[in-house]
Amino acid sequence: MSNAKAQSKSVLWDWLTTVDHKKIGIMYLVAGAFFFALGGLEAILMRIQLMFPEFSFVPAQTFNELLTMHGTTMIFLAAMPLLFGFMNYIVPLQIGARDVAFPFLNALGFWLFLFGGILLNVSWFVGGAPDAGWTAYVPLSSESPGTGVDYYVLGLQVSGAGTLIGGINFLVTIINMRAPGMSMMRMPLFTWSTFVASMLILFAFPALTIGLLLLMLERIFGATYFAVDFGGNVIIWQHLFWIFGHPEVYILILPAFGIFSEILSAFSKKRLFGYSAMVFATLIIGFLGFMVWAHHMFTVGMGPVANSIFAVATMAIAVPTGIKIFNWLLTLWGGRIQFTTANLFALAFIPSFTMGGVTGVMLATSAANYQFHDTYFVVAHFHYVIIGGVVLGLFAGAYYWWPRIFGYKLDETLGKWFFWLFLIGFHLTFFVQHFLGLIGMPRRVASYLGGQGLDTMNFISTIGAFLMGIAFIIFVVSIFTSMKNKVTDADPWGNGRTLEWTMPIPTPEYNFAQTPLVRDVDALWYEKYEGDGKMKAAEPLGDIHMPNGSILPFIMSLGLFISSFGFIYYHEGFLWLAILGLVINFGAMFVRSIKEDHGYHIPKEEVIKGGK
Amino acid sequence: MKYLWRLLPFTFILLIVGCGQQNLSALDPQGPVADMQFSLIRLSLYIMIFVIVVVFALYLIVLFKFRERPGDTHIPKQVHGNKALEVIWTTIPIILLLILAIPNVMATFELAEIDDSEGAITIRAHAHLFWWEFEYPDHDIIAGQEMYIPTNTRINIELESSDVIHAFWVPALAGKQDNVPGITNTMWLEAPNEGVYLGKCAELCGPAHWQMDFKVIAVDPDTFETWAANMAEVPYEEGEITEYAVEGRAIFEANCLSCHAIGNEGGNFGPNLTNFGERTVYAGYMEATDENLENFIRDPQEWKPGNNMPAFSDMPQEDMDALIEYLKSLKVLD
Amino acid sequence: MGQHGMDPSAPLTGKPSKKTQRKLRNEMRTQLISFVLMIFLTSMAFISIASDAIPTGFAMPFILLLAVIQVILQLYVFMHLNERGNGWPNAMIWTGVLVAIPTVASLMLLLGIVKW
Amino acid sequence: MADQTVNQHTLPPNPEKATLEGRNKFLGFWFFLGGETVLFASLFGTYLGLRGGVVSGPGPDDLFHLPLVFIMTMILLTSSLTSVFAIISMKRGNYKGLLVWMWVTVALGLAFLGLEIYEFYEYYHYGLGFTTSAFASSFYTLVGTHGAHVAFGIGWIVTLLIRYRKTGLTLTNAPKFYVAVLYWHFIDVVWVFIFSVVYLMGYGG
Repeated sequence: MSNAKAQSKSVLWDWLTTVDHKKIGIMYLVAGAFFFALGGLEAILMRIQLMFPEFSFVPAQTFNELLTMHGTTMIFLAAMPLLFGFMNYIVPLQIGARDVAFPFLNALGFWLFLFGGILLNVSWFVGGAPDAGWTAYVPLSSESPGTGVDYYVLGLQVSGAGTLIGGINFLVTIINMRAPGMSMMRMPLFTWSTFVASMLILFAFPALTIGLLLLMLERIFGATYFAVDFGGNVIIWQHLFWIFGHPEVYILILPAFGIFSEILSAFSKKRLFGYSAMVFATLIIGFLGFMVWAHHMFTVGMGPVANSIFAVATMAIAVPTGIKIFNWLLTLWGGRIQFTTANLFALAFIPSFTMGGVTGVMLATSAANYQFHDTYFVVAHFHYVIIGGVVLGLFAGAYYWWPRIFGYKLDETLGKWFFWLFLIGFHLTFFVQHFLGLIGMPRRVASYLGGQGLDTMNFISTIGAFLMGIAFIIFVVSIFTSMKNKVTDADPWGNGRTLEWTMPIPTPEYNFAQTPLVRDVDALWYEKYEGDGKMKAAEPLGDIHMPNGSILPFIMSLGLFISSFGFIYYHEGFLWLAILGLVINFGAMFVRSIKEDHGYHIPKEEVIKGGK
Repeated sequence: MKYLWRLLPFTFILLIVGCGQQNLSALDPQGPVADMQFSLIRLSLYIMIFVIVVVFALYLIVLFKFRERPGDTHIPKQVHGNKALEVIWTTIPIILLLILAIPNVMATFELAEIDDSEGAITIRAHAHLFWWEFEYPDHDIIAGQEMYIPTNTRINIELESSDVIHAFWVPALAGKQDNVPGITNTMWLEAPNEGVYLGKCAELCGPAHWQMDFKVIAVDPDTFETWAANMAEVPYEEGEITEYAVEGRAIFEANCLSCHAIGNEGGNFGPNLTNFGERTVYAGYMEATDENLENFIRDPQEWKPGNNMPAFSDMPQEDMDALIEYLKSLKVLD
Repeated sequence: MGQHGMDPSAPLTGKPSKKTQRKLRNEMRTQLISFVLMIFLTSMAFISIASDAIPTGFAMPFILLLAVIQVILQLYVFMHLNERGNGWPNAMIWTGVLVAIPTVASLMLLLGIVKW
Repeated sequence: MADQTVNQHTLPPNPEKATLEGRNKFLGFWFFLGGETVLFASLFGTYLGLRGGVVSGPGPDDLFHLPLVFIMTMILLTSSLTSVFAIISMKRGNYKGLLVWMWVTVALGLAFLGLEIYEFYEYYHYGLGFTTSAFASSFYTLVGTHGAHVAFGIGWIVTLLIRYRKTGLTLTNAPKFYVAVLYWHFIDVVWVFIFSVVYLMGYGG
């Protein structure tokens, strides 16, 4: 059995073949940040176009491509991968594990996401991006000329497969790999919300897979599911899309909730108020998330009984969400609140998200929804939820976990500039959009007429978008200027409550020299105040088993990437390319299957040396 | 002070009613359907403002009272939770939601009701890329872009589409329903007051989605009957219009009639133009000037990308002028 | 990660314990019985449609019920969901079913053709 | 105990779950099947929503040849049983039995697949192309996706059988065989519903 540690490799090869959850986490963060900037740029271009009535900054067709790519990029290629980055890096640390359950699949998930994201964006350079909205409603999408929507279908299919794999991986990791003493009801909230979000991924993404499969077969192979003249029905797509699409919103927001729970608790030096109620509320939100999708379809003509049922079910979600909001407030109550940048983002989340939440209940009011639906009111609502919830959560998490992940603290002064500019920009952009919608501005319009009372608020909204853009630039600058603020202390905030703050910085590749023994929720905090400040070990020091790296995940993803081009250009005679790509993919899978790989061991002596 | 708090929601409403145009805004309802929807919006808004006030108040107290003072190293008590509080903030939201859910369900059913009783008019609103066709089966007429309705009459609308999904939205009169290919959706509205109400397509349908506006024009029932009767036939016989316009009519018949009907004569691939002379906007969104009209006819793709009208870029100038003269002469109401 | 010093690719040798052997014998019997039951149920469903003896209105729910029984046999007997320690697989499969039901129902019914 | 290697192990009662890797695989695969449930539900729903959309093409009762489908069902059910025998052999430490029963399972799977291809071929010649009608598209997609699963399962099991033809039962390959068998049972579960919902209900109503 091979115990020889892989020799020194080139840095690039190391990253291409890594199966280390921490490196994969960092790659998710980097790729996600890139796509976030891209999606943000698309948003700014759209806001410039809407700055003045009948402005002609970009043509209407380009505008439709921008709005489609903005939504798709932000959801699939920015928000979710950034959350996956934190989950990958932090969750195994929080549960006291040395790695995830399936390190190989973890790498595969990442490369699938990245190749899918690249594929989607290739469309810009070869005849136009998808233009049917991120929801890609048929028949607009199924009959959209050109290859834009084909790129959408295959790009999302490839990256969606990666997400599904990631979801299963987190579920098994959390169930099977917890350290001794870490019962389910002692898991940190971020781990809990990762768990529930992964369940949602597991059950929501298959519906998208099928939706995309049908759309692909319809567009490329002439199937007739959505062709009314052939007995097809266009509502089928909307159901499939939203059966996936609504849980998707919770896949995004629940991990953000988890991040806030960690940060609010850490920076008020208090245990999370109502831990079990929080866990329960997370589960209920996850469950209800599957039962309400048709509230996106109140106006398609399902009928009053269906509309009423989905309206009431949707309203019910406000209850567990309210429980969470009040528990966070009571966590802060009686605490010693520190206003670090991380905590500022978490604190700003509470009012911002509450505003997004209440408009959600308004939208759930089906009869009134006929007025809100597909207007800027909806745009305002979901940006309040997604920026006010998910994006603030991502920034909060970034500031909080940055020293753990990258070994230095982000500058707090620049951080506060960033925070305030971003928050003000955000509210400026989206608050007025509620009213724009109510006074008659539909969403996804490439322009609007002057003299209808829409001019001023659109202008204000664009200014807000600029502020958010400037704020983000400050953040990027601070990443580079802060590099000198090195930290080596395991618990740089001094308030760490959970296991990710127990190992040295930089995190050793095996995470824990000895698997810790967990004695309470907030394991580290418990040892600080009830024990001697150090985690008890659950095992003696010994050799540590590690998985070997592999290039196969990269090759498998590359195979699907190549294959996708073959499908997109099927009618130009590129079927061979599709087959070639699949052969590469299945070939790599075959190699993986027949080559036994038992990993290697890090000898005990090296572990002791590393701990020093 | 207490009294002022209670006034807050009202001032808020006044504030937002202040913006927006009377014949466009959903916040200034002009008929019973929009009224019903606006009252639900208000009800939900009041409840939500109550929630926001409670949350914000707690939030501000927390922020000011429990900030860490410099030098304070005290470790706060690690509270686990509180059952009674959990029950309270579970129950109160449920009650609040019930207050909203019950009238909502009632309104949802009322809006879906189809009432064919005496006097109601049915209009088939058929959406196309990127224009609206309004068919009046009782009167056997078809209108394009402008939906004339009699005041104080229940209008049952059947929504259809011939290509992609569109949505029919007249914010001041009624919320939207989708025009879905292969499916007929129904809605109703009523306008107590005469006036022109702006309508928009509210579902992304292609590049010219934002230009797919239309109008609902409410007139008194007598005027409506005159309008409907005149719409059925070619409005002016030769001799009633200028010679120039007669020339234009020949050009129209040669180039346009196969797609655009006048009266019940002609094709239905484009909007019916019987009352074109009474339009105040062209192509759904342009100011009604000769120049705009000519530009549009010469290059429709430039002005409404993705629409199905062929370009008449080479039409001689005198033919164009005559055509425009003819089009502007098409009136049914005076 | 566990079995350090053990080569996972070394062959497993020896016989199972008496207890396990007895258990396996019982299992064999259960599996065969449930297989016969499945064949019987499938045939019943087949006959109820193919023979036209049973009115359609009854046959539809009847064959669906037979299908459900078969699936439960597969899951719990063939796939051992009934064994102890299979709580998570059970939870996941039933959550899957819970999501599958409204999915199928809405795709069948809520297509805008009939207004509910 | 640094690097001493044990070259034989005694047979545990559940070799597929004797290692953490095995337990991870077991659990992960069950989760995957949970997701597959929704995947097939989406296809079933689509089919049920569109099965009336036959336009001018042939419909279910013109096409379906129930006796053939009944035989296919029997074949697949039997293959489910043979794969159960394979696992029982595995737990008895009878590696040869495991391999033989798995080959029988593969053979039955191939027979099923052959009949399905024959069936599609017949329908195609009867005038039911993939693009003929919404019914046709959704029917071929649902049944075809199941067929693709069968084909993938056969490829998977054959790979395992060839790779491990000489190694004997180990802690590494026991979970692999076990999980492949779970997959095979799941394919059978789906087919039971296809048989009932698509064929029997399509024929009867």
